[in-house]
Amino acid sequence: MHKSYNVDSEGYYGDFGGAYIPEMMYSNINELKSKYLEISSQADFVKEFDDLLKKYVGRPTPLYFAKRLSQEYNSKIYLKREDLCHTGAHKINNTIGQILLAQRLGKTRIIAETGAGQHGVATATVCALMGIKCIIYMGEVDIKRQAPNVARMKMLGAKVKPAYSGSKTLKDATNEAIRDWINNPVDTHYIIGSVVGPHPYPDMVARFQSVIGLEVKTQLLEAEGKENPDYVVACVGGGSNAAGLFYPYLDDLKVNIICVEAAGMGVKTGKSAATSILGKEGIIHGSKTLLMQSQDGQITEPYSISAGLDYPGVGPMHANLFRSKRAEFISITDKKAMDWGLKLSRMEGIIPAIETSHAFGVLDKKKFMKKDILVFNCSGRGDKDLDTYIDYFKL
Amino acid sequence: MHKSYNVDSEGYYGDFGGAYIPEMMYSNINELKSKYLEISSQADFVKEFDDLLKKYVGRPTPLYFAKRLSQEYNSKIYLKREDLCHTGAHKINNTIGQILLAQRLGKTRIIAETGAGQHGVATATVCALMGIKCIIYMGEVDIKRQAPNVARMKMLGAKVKPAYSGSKTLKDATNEAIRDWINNPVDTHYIIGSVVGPHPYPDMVARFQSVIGLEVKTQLLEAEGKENPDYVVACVGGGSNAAGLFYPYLDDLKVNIICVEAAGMGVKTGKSAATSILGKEGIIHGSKTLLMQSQDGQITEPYSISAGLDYPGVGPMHANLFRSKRAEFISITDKKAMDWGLKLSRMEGIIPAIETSHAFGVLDKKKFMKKDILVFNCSGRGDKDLDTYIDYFKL
Amino acid sequence: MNRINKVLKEKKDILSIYFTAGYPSIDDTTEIIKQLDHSNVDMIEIGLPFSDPLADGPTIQESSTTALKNGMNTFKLFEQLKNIRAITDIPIIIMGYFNPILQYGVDNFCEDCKKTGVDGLIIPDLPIDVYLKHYEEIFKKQNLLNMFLITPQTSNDRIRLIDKISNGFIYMVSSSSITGTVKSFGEDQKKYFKRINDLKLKSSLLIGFGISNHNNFKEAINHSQGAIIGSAFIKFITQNGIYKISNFINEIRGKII
Amino acid sequence: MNRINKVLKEKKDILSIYFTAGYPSIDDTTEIIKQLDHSNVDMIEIGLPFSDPLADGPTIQESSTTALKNGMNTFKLFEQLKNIRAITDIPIIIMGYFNPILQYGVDNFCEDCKKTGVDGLIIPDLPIDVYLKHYEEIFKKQNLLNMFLITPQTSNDRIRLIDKISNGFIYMVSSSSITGTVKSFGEDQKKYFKRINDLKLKSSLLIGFGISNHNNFKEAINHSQGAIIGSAFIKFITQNGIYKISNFINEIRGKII
Ligand SMILES: Cc1ncc(COP(=O)(O)O)c(C=O)c1O
Ligand SMILES: Cc1ncc(COP(=O)(O)O)c(C=O)c1O
Repeated sequence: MHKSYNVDSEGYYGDFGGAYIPEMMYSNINELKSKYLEISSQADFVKEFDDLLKKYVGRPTPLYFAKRLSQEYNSKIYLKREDLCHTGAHKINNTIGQILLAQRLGKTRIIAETGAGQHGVATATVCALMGIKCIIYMGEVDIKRQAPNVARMKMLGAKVKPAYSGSKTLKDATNEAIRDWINNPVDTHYIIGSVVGPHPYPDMVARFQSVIGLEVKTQLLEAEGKENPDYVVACVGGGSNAAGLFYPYLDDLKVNIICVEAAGMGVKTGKSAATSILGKEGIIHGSKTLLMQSQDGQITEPYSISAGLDYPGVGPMHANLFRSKRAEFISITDKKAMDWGLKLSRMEGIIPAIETSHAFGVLDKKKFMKKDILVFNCSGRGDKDLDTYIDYFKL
Repeated sequence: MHKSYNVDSEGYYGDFGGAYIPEMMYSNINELKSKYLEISSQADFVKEFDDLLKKYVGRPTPLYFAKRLSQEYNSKIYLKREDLCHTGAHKINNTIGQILLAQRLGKTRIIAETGAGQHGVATATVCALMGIKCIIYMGEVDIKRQAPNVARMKMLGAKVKPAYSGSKTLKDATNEAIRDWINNPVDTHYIIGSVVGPHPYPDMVARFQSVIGLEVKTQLLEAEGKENPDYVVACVGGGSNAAGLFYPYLDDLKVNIICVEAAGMGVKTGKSAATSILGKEGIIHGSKTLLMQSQDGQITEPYSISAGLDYPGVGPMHANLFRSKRAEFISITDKKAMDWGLKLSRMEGIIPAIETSHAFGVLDKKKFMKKDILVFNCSGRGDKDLDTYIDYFKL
Repeated sequence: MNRINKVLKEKKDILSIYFTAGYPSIDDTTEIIKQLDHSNVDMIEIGLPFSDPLADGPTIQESSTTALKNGMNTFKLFEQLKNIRAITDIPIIIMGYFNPILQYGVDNFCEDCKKTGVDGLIIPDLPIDVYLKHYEEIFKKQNLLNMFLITPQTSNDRIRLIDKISNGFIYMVSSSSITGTVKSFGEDQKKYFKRINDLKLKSSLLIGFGISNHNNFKEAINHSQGAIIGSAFIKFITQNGIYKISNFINEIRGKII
Repeated sequence: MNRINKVLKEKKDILSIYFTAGYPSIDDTTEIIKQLDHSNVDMIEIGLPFSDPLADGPTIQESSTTALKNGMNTFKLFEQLKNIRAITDIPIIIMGYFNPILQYGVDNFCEDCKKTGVDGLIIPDLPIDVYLKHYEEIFKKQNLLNMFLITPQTSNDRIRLIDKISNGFIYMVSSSSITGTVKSFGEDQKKYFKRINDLKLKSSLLIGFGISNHNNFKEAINHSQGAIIGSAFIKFITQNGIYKISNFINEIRGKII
């Protein structure tokens, strides 16, 4: 039997993963590592998690057959509608899971980083729901370009703290969140928003997000008489929406996996976030993975028009999917992504998040067959990106 | 047997309703009247409608037990989560129905009025989905205060035309839409966004929205072992979200109905939209109903901080619910509504539309018993209102 | 015999002028009627201004808004018309939306029409069935004619019904446009006019909507017994005031002056 | 014997100073070491700047950013240290995050440490298990000591494990704060120091994080064999330049000048 593409008992995906953390984080990470599986499999946890996903988040999200898109591209295109989740993106699946965990660990204060603001909103939301204090770190640049989400976090009672260092985006917000955790090692849980960070975060987040792929299985069976599509496609920032969709298909080699990265202005322009092409093995935020870095090992400032993909690394699962060639990686420029944002709006009446828009670029880069079933993860809605779209297209 | 609170065969609810339209609209209204029931009960229509509601809109929307709110107000409070519908409000239930009808009537051009912009977005959305041309009329004041929704309509390819007359809000947008229809009587269908306008609109829209109440029945049975709550509560602009929730309970007198209107600055300030208190019987937009008017019969300019409730009339169903005392009408000021917007955000992690916020004001105005089951229609999400909230609370 | 019926019986090439009561100034109503009388128009339609005139184009909308701002209302209109029959014998029709009439009380309203010498009503948003059921009798009692509209979309069956219940003229809406201006009638409209004429109705037909100059007035009277001018007249008095009305009327009639 | 072990064996009240290589100016490294030597500090920690120093407070972060902008990198650091042992005998420790070291190659890095006379390493994000599994042998081969951190949250069991594998000192993080300043040690910290001392470890303990003046230096050496000062030192050279370092050191030591 071939090796699994899922995490091993040491917290690694092939060469990638692990927990490269300073001692100041050890007690928290160790506590999580030793308890996350046990807690999240307890009956009361499972019940509360499932219940909230159903009654609060609005799951299952539909698997929608995109008729006009399918016609134009002459294959069967399905959209997994994570944009319909409460708060507008897949991020909340994870925050629901982590807040329940945090409660069971006795934590009374929550911190998180956010790029697009979706994870920040999702975290602020579950904190409001549970009546727990919440601090969100967000890069100064992202605070500007995702203003609606900043407003939402404030409405929800969270404190939004700007990160002024580096590129002032997701990476830097993550640094600040880690520093906060180091400074508050007892009462605080850090809700990481993607399948990044030290073990057990990538696995924990992937498990909470796996509901996406598991639902697709059931829904596709109903729609097409079989559980497995030919392709699963998702954009990859840190990689959590992708991991959620891919999860049940990881070791089923007949299902082709496509990861879509942000090429920014173009992979060779120096203004890009296409980690698989531009990255090398290294350590970022406590995890061994692929990341964009100088020869020296300094982390490079990434660039993408979309705040949620503007990250110089990918999760270790994805690094391994890339190195092992289990997944195909495609990168899509700002321009192509923006065009797809408009196209999906006009063809299917769905305004996607700019992150999500990237995924559809695959349709122009690859030829599919008429009988091919493609499932795209429609990871989030574009309400947060309206200003960017409107400015860009001068609408 | 008492008289039904639903529409009669002539298009009336008690004294209210009918079709007070100029001859220029006769052929369209007559076509609709003679065909809407037949078409919307055909198997292929029902199948496509149900399918789109499920796979595109994301229905059924959850019935969520609001734990913290229930604790604070010492009764059982459920929220019907229409805010989770695709596009963010209940409005899309109706536009899905009407676009399918329009297609079957061979129409190739769609017009609509909008106040909060939710109906405009919902209309633009179904038009994009079906590839049909779309023009939305919106008051100049509303274009300003609901900017995100204007942006969304543009993204979706709709043309947004400002209405400059009168109070430059929903009423005036409706006038413009009617004029457009009069000017384009052959190829155009007018998708009215609430249970207002000439018969058959109020009944047609109520039927398309009735999915809300029908789902509640099933969901409440699952949650509480019975189909009927003690109270159903909804905000009333034109009255469509309310009609949708109340529909299956109209003639079940054990279920108490509460309609919440916008008091604006206060019912006696001259800056209000509380039609049940300030209105008299008359004709507005082709329907006999209660409306705010001068002694002369000139329609009064209403006022509410919420664009979706800023309408001088109510639908004829609601006029009858009021006159017959079947429903209790409560009016809530701007201030109370805004406070509830913040409160619901902070207590349940749900940022409601300002329209929706009004409904919760009932909790401060009326005492409920511990065993009382209340279902609030959470008609829409507050993303469109973030600027208003943020400015108001100086967040 | 009602003045309207008398005119319809006696005249061809009828010119009916619409204006909004209370516009440009609140007390212009009688003066405008005087001028119209001197200009020999055949009928007068007085618009009772309404806040939400949804079947009207922008010109009439704006005149209504101004009139309301000027303080115009139903009570005032009847006051202004109190002695109108001392001034003119031209048939007078009030055109108004139903809500203000309803609030005045339909009974009262018809009574005051009778008292002041108003001959007929055009209430675009009063549907035929409601009229027949609730108001026909009241109208008849006060010897008020009710004029119905037909449009290119109105079916022959419906037109025959309207013809049957009509006791004045039928207001033939020229096209589906309420924008206020039409350059010239097109093929579609001519077909529509022919279709209606072929029905050989008992009622007279007047064409309204979009008529603005001598040319299309001539076209209109080719297909009917007369025409109604509204927006173009209001534009004229907006620009030229109310004392040069005869110029406008002469131009429409094609009289060189 | 490794210089670090020698100092630990011979001295009490150890003062170890941290600075960021390449800050304030790229070529300040040797001069700063010279000054520290003249000021009789007991150990020197050179920070290899990193773009994302997530276990550091704002002062060190900023110095790292400046150093990187100045062009600092690993290769350059070893160049600057090439002749350092002609200048000073004080133990030198490189403190750096793991990624730059990994990219340089851990083997190469350790070899260059040995060549230049570096005595030990502090790599905050190199976990113990990875170190033991992959790198301990390499470190030992080059006679490099690896210093581990403990914090108030570190359990006694884990401290005993760290003590066992340590071959230099244990870096006792004074509190859970990396903000760079602590006024004075509180009850919690004193309890923590006592708990650690009661474990009777074989390794020496130096206290770091937040020590900034004579008072808390004195407190620190009451509970340990010495203290490490970083942020306060960097603030000092930011304000006073690198030629008055002895003033800073004297003040910390409490020498009246
Ligand atoms: C809508 C949406 N999609 C995708 C992403 C990228 O994150 P991930 O790769 O973890 O799914 C984000 C991040 O904020 C997002 O908001
Ligand atoms: C969220 C929301 N709720 C309520 C309303 C009021 O309309 P109705 O009374 O028809 O439900 C609107 C109107 O735009 C709305 O957007």
